[in-house]
Amino acid sequence: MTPSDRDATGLLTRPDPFVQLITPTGERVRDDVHDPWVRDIDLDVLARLYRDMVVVRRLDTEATALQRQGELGLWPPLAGQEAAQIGSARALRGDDFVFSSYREHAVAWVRDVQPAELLSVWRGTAASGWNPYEHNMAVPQIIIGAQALHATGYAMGARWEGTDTAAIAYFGDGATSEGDVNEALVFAASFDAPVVFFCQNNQWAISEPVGLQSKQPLARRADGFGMPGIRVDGNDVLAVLAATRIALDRARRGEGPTFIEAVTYRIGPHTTADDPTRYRTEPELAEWRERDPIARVLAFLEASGVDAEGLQRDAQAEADRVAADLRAAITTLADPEPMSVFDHVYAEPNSHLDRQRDHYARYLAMFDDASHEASGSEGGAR
Amino acid sequence: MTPSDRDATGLLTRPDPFVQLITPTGERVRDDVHDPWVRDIDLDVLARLYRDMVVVRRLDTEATALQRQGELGLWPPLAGQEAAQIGSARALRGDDFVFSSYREHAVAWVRDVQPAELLSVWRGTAASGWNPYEHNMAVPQIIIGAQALHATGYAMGARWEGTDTAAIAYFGDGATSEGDVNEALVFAASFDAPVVFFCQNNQWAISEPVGLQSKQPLARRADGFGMPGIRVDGNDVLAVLAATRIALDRARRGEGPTFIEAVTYRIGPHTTADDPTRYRTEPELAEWRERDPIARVLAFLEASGVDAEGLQRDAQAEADRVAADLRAAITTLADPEPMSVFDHVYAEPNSHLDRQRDHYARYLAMFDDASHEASGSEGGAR
Amino acid sequence: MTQLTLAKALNAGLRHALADDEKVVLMGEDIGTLGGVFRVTDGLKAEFGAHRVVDSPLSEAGLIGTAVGLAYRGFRPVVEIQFDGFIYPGFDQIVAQVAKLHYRSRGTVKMPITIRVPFGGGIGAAEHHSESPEAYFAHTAGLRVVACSNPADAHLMIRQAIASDDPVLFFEPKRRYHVKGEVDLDASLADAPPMGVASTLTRGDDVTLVTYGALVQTARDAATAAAEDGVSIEVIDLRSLAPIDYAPVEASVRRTGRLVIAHEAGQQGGMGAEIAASITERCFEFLEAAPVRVTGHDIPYPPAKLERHHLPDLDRILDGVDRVLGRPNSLSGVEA
Amino acid sequence: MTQLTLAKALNAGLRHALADDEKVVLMGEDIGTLGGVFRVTDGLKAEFGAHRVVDSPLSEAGLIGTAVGLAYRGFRPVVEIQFDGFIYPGFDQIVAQVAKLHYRSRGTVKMPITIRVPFGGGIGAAEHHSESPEAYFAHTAGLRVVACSNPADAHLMIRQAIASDDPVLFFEPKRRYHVKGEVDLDASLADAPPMGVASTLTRGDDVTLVTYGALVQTARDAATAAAEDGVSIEVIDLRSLAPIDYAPVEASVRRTGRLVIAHEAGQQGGMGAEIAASITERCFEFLEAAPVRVTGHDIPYPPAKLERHHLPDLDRILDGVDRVLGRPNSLSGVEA
Ligand SMILES: Cc1ncc(C[n+]2csc(CCOP(=O)(O)OP(=O)(O)O)c2C)c(N)n1
Ligand SMILES: Cc1ncc(C[n+]2csc(CCOP(=O)(O)OP(=O)(O)O)c2C)c(N)n1
Ligand SMILES: [Mg+2]
Ligand SMILES: [Mg+2]
Repeated sequence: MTPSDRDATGLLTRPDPFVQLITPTGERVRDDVHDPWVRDIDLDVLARLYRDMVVVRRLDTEATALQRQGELGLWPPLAGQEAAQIGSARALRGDDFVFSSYREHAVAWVRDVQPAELLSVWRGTAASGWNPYEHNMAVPQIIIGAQALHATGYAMGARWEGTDTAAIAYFGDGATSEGDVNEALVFAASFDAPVVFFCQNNQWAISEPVGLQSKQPLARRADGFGMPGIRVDGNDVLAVLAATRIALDRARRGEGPTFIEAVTYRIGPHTTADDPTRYRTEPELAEWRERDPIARVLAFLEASGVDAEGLQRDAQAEADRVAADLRAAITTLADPEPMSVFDHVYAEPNSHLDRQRDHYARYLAMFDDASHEASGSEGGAR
Repeated sequence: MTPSDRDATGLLTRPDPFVQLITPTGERVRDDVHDPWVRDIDLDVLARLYRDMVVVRRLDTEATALQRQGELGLWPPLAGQEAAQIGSARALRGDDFVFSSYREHAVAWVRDVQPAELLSVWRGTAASGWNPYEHNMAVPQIIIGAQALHATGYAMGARWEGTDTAAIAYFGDGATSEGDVNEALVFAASFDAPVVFFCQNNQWAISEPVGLQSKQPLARRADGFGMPGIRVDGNDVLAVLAATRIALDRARRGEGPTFIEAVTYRIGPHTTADDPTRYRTEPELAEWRERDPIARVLAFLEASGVDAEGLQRDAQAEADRVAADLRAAITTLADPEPMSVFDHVYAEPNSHLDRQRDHYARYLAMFDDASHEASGSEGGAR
Repeated sequence: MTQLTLAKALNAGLRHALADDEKVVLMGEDIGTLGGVFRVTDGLKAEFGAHRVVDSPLSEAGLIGTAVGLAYRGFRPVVEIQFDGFIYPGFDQIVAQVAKLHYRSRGTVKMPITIRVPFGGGIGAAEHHSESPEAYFAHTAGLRVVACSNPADAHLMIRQAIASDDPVLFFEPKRRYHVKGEVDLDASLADAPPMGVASTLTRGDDVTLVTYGALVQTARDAATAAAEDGVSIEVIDLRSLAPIDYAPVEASVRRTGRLVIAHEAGQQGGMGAEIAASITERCFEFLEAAPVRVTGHDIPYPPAKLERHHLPDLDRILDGVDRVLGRPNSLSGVEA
Repeated sequence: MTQLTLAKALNAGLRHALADDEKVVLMGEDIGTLGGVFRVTDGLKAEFGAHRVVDSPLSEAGLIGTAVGLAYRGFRPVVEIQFDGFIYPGFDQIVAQVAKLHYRSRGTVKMPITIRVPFGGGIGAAEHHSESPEAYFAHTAGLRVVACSNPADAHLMIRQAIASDDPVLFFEPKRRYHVKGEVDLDASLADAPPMGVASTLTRGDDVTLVTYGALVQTARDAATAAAEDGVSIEVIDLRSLAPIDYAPVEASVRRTGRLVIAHEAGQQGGMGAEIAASITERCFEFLEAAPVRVTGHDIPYPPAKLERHHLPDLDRILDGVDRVLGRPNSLSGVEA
């Protein structure tokens, strides 16, 4: 890689070669290595992947709208990363376990998490939206990179138990700079852990371009840690599916971890609190919009003879239904009980906390319900 | 690298190719890439490098003896790593800055640290042996890997100041698993910091073989972080000198960091508290003894017509003198003043600590000097 | 004098420090081009350049560790930790390196590093964005720990922290970033009260109320409310948490005989424990009642909709005041 | 009953846990082949295999973070931190993950992780090998913190810690590893006192002396010495630091009216602060004097030749006893 592959901010302008099976304009690229891994993906299945992506994009838009309307405290949009998330999540088996960051809404969707459960955390009504064991998906992680180690440990355990279950860790380009992610690569390689490191390189870590984190394509990080690295077009759902299947297959066969860099783009702000116009340009955005993950699948399906209009209409209808259900569910979500603030700190009785809980209950009991409801946050419980 | 390159413990049995200019039996290997970097190293200079190594080995033996005799609390021997340390340290300029771990006694020797200063810390009389700015060498680091970040930050500063000063970080094979070392590679690459990461792969991290930390030769770690990695015979002082000069030259020219893996071996225990027979075999040791860094230089010098016997005699005499001086200096080192326990916690007055110091002075004043001297550690100050 | 928000007062203080000493460098995630997620460093990269206001890779250990190296080289790094809950990956570098290196080098290597930490809750944020980790650092020998509570202090104290040859953990009350106050941008540090000095905000005879950071405003409000009730509260803003300036607290407690300490952090081993223990040691015979701690619960920071049931507020502080005065309160009749 | 050293008692406890529950795995640096630098895990890898007693790569965050993942999978990891001073690189994973995940998952994910930490000084060690970081963890909601002081307790408490569904920081007094005592290897956990319970070691009427870990023996010695002097000391071994079992301390202080707390960690924000503040809250009207803290100084751990001027010892504890009794002492005549 020569310096001229990068623009002034260090952003990769001419990406390294990567796996791509459907081009941005919807042409199918033949690839002898990866095609066999998606032979079962016929037009029907691809149409379902398309629908997944349309739905999660709609879910994302609805969540952003809910935040703007004051129904959520914050929302980190996934727009642009639908293919990376749907493609990888659809490669998983039900018994595989997912460790995600805060942006993997589409992965949660694939894992059958209810959208309202997903949003409850961002509304601030619950510490977590679901029971990880019901979806085989951990509670999302905000501490950048920490979950990479959790996935590795989980995978070590699955292997020691003699199962062929795998774990997958989702994290961003920025996360590759944290010690935890690098240590996870060390442990995973050392113990041949059946784990897939799925890095969504969406080009930005809040305002920082990926070039600030690394001057190499991130997939190259893998080799030095003793595992294969795959660089895949993260906006190509079929290519992502193939790459993730390859990695999972390695994992199940006891060959250890794989690192996947899915090259994609965050189309929206980092979160609803962010203003991306402060750090990136309209042309850059326009360029990436042309690589839209959804449009290309529709184009390919259409070129393959599928009734694109009908598909689009159906998908949109499903998406709108999901969005409407979500809005209804989230806006009626009850606030948590005050005393639940003490629940689940410990799994076993704890003399100190039990006493503190008792004291706070006595404190609350001093106020009658009417005045209690009236107060604001600064005003307190009264 | 195939799995068969490793033995059951994961230890590398057939090392990757690496830079070697003098073979274990003392033959000079021609190498068009590296020879130009050591053209100035004539027989005289090489003889001086030989003397360096003999002296530091003697110093090391003396320190071990002093520890066995109760004069030091602990000692981490460098035996076997003389070439890696002397070769790299002799490549440095006086204004370059060294950040080492706890085993770089030979580097300290090259930086003109007095052996007794070096040992004072292991005797427990001082928190550090020297003023870093007098030797351009930081206080040694026990927290594994932490100094890699310090070297990187120092180098960033040197670059921002427009100088061509470089920094060098010494650490072990085990340290490559710590987040700090990996983060140092990230920062160094990102800021083109003029820093050399000098990893002495001595095959062991206490009882853990390097294969537990990495299944790849460590030098390969570099590429994924965007810097060159050099694998060098760490028992070949000439090759180490050449590799380090190359790295320093890159640093000075603003081309950023380099990672060097010096493949060597810890011949002694991890520290004087360690019993290596619990985890490694005699044949392994014997194999590495044959790659001795000192013997090969002498063999080469002898083959080149140098009076080897005389050289050996002179070197040994110097070494014995250094050892005797060291013993005299260290065994007469006074214990620190009790109240000095409070010195240098802060650079500026601190009301809390000043009060605590005052209280402790009053406490000590309760005891008369005679009884004070008599007490042991459990008995207290009385 | 200018009216500035606390965030802008910090910005002005940082600008001052950058202009005064070319060895001052700012480092952090998103502090350059973006100006920080709270805009505290807004405009400074444009003004001083990318080598003075440095966007760093995403790693807190990396940030603090390279700051140590820069300090070795003679720089005075000012590191921003984006949110309180993200300081822990840098904990080792802070506790084992930044705090100890002056001692470990026998005073030859200075660590004039300032670590800025927006801290505390009350903004309805997501997990890990509302923590109060100050007690960890106050328990760490070799560090100084301060917390500002208003624009004027913020402006002076950040400059003092940067000028200090000791490492300083500088806590900023994030929910007060937008509170405005008078700031004298031309104030000289020589005339300013040292950052280690506590500040008595209201005079009172009945109860001494000690706090810091965001709760200082709440404490003032509590004092106002209590005054209407005939209770006279002396509010002290500690400003420095390590070391603590006990003189004004002692003097006050000798008069009032009653001490209430408030903070957002949990109670077990929080700053309140240290203050209660120290004041009991120093003023035992003046105390009319045991010092009362009004703190966050000993729980992980709860979801946003529950935070008002975690954070001490005006009512909980007043309940603590009632407790220390032996007036009817939430624990009346409960055996201690 | 068998005579065992504290280290061997731990070893036997770990063996018990490994044999009882196949989900128990031991992880750490050098714990397998070498048996740990203190030999606490000696022989266990040979007995249970490399998947139950795991030599890990050199990374504390890696160790704790993978333990979290193993706990997610239903394992009960027991992580050894080689020395106290090396726990900080794992601090984030402990404080932000291990401590919070049960809460963050609304009770669905258990974190039955035991983190073993040889702690404290007095062995003439190098830097970072003699620290007492327990207060950091006692201030962290979601963790339990215990410290054993003798072989019998060590044996039972490590088994109880591993059996606990909550994460436990398990502190081992490294300078007492070689002290011998009676251990009942067949003791059932059902009959044993819970690890959260404090233990009163000597009865006394004049002063209550509270401590934990290595200083328990020193406190006993102090009580013996004081008895010769006519002072009767009640020594309490806290055993659990979070939560603290205050009942016996309270009961004792109600009788003695005087409390001394001793620990090796620094004073500012140490366990002594919490204990002094809590006992003052609970027993204010029974206190005859302010609780006295006898602690290490607030300094980085000093070089070996100075550690006896840092660590509380018998004489310093007795000076604290004199102080709380108002007898002539080092601070006599000094204004508080
Ligand atoms: C340890 C830690 N440090 C800082 C942050 C603040 N932060 C939240 S998201 C983010 C950027 C993450 O970038 P990336 O890993 O690329 O993921 P993306 O948001 O692009 O999906 C930062 C710095 C954090 N959450 N955790
Ligand atoms: C953070 C940290 N964890 C653990 C230790 C304990 N320890 C001291 S040396 C060592 C092994 C280091 O191995 P390596 O990096 O290969 O260096 P070497 O001793 O071989 O020179 C360990 C685990 C430490 N000093 N610091
Ligand atoms: Mg990103
Ligand atoms: Mg090694």
